[in-house]
Amino acid sequence: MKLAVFVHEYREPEVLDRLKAEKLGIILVQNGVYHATVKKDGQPSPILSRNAEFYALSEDLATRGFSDDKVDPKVKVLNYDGLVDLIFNDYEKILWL
Amino acid sequence: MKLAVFVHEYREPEVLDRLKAEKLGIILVQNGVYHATVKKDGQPSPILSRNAEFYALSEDLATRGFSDDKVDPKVKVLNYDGLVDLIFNDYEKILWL
Amino acid sequence: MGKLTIGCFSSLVGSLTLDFAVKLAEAAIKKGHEVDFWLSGNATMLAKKNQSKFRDYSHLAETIKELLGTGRFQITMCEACGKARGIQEEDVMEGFQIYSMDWYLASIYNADRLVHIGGE
Amino acid sequence: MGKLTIGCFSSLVGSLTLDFAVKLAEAAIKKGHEVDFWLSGNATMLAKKNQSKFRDYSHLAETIKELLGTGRFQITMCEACGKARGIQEEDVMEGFQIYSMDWYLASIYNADRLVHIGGE
Amino acid sequence: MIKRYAFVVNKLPYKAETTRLALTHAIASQTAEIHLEDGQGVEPVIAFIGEGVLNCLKNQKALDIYGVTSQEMHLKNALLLDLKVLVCKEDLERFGLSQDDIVMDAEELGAEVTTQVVPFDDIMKEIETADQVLYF
Amino acid sequence: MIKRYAFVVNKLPYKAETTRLALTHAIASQTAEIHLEDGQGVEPVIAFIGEGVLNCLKNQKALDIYGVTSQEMHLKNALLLDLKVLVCKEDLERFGLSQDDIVMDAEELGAEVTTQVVPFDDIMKEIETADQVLYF
Repeated sequence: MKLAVFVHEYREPEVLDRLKAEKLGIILVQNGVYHATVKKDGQPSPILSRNAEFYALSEDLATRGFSDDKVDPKVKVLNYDGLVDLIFNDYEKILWL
Repeated sequence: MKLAVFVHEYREPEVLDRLKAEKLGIILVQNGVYHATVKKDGQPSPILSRNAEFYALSEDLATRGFSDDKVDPKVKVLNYDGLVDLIFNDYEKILWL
Repeated sequence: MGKLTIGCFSSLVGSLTLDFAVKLAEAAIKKGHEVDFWLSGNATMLAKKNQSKFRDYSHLAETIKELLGTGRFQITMCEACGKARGIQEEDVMEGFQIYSMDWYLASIYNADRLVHIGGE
Repeated sequence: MGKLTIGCFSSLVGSLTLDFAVKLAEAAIKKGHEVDFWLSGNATMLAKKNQSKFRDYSHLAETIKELLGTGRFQITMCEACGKARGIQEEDVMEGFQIYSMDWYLASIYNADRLVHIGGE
Repeated sequence: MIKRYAFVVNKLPYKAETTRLALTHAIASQTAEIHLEDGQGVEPVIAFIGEGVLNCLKNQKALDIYGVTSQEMHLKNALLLDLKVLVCKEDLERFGLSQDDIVMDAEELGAEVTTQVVPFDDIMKEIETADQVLYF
Repeated sequence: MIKRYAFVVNKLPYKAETTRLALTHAIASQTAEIHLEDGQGVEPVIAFIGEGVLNCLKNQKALDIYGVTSQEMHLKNALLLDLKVLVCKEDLERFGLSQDDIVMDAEELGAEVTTQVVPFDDIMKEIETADQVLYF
């Protein structure tokens, strides 16, 4: 299963420990984009150490004051347009966690 | 300052570590009542080890399926009626965390 | 007897937060206190008239009506928050007041206790 | 080209979740896809007509109108969720459909992709 | 063709109405056919995981107190309609709960199916094989 | 008599509108007098703590993208109206942020006061001494 999950909060959903997928995408939107941009106590968000593809929504980054160069290099930045393609082409199932 | 805080979620508000009060009351309402009733991995909620007075709203306990005897002995059970008295008589400031 | 001001902000109708706030108001009124109730953000939905009563959804209109009948209860909707949601003057239940945010700040001025539910 | 169904549940108007869902729909429509949009819980507020446009509140009515104009966009409000909030038939913006929850389940049946926003 | 939808409930009850809507939508699968073509249908499976298992506790007094149908009542309704209801075993154990604490049947209403307490792996399989997944 | 209200913002912006309403309500203190008696007035202090400090970042494009006023704009408005704005020093540091990253002034609008970065203890003192506390 190619599974993409939306993370919309600046808190790691516990269920991520348990979801199994052949390909897992983590899409950071809304307050989820802080995972890609903010270090807490000097540490990047633990979510970024997971075995997954990471994406962050550029519109939600910009809304909160982050330019793309503030984004962790593990994370691919895409806009709504790119998000539609990602959903249709790269993943089969999508969960909003 | 006599400070009462409402905890309405089954998650400990970080700010509790920092609030200083001569008298601190923690009022468990809504999903906050799980702190008073549920053990996770065999452990009572860490919130109950704080130095504070604890209260839980009986109506919210009953709504979720808990009778009063399921409540941790540290926690005083009160109803809406008792809550009004508590607010007016025992505390000066009230925060909904 | 004292005055309690309750502010409900960005609350979910459909959550039990508005229910909590209304039940708290009810208990305070029964004890002889006076209650001011401020609706901001999504809590303004409480002001919408013609809410159907179904068992799967909470329904507070009748309780509010009773509380208004005591003469010791005022309920006010934030004008901008309501209008932004399409809750215009003609959409509002009888007995609700409509004011700007400063009404809430003024109500707090002489409130003995404030329960401010600033979001969830 | 495919069909995307978006379900928005118990979403906050006033949060940017409905805005997210509408922008996603807009981007999909621009690419030639077809979009079904289901409003349940508090998201039904999006259906309320006469929402005033203020800069301090998000305003989606005009975008929805444009999307409806493409003929590849359907938007449906959960009947019970709306009525419980006082959003009766006469309160609903033009172009919105009103159905029971089974409409959503049927829409999903042949959707190529589902973005179900089940709460926050 | 019958398509299978997995309704996965991970959130706590009552604070928001989202877990209630999970059950009412799952139950609405019974009438989805009116919008579908002949031979098409929908079969739901409801799975409670994480804190979501606390939706299944017995003796919920939501109707008496707040005037809203309890999750317990919705759950019994689902069983009455022969819906498949799964509860995660590991999560029940994590909260120190047993089958005695949760709604396992709706015999008093005449329901024939019962709640099934299963390992998370079984629920993961449902998520993988379902035609659509609705996560609450 | 002027009463002091502490508006304490602990939540992240945009997800819900609660932190926006904190600022618009604080600003509304300017007109509270119309509902009060002669000599009565309200003086707000706005304090950002915890994740709430992320409301204060510069370059927020909320208006361009989502058509809603940014928290940055509300903050500048507050400074323009001489409101006291405090940001918790420890929390800024915790997120690796400095004064360069946040809205410290609204000089371009003609504001004379600036944001003050202060230790949490100072904010706690405001909470203790304020006549009313509004926690968002």
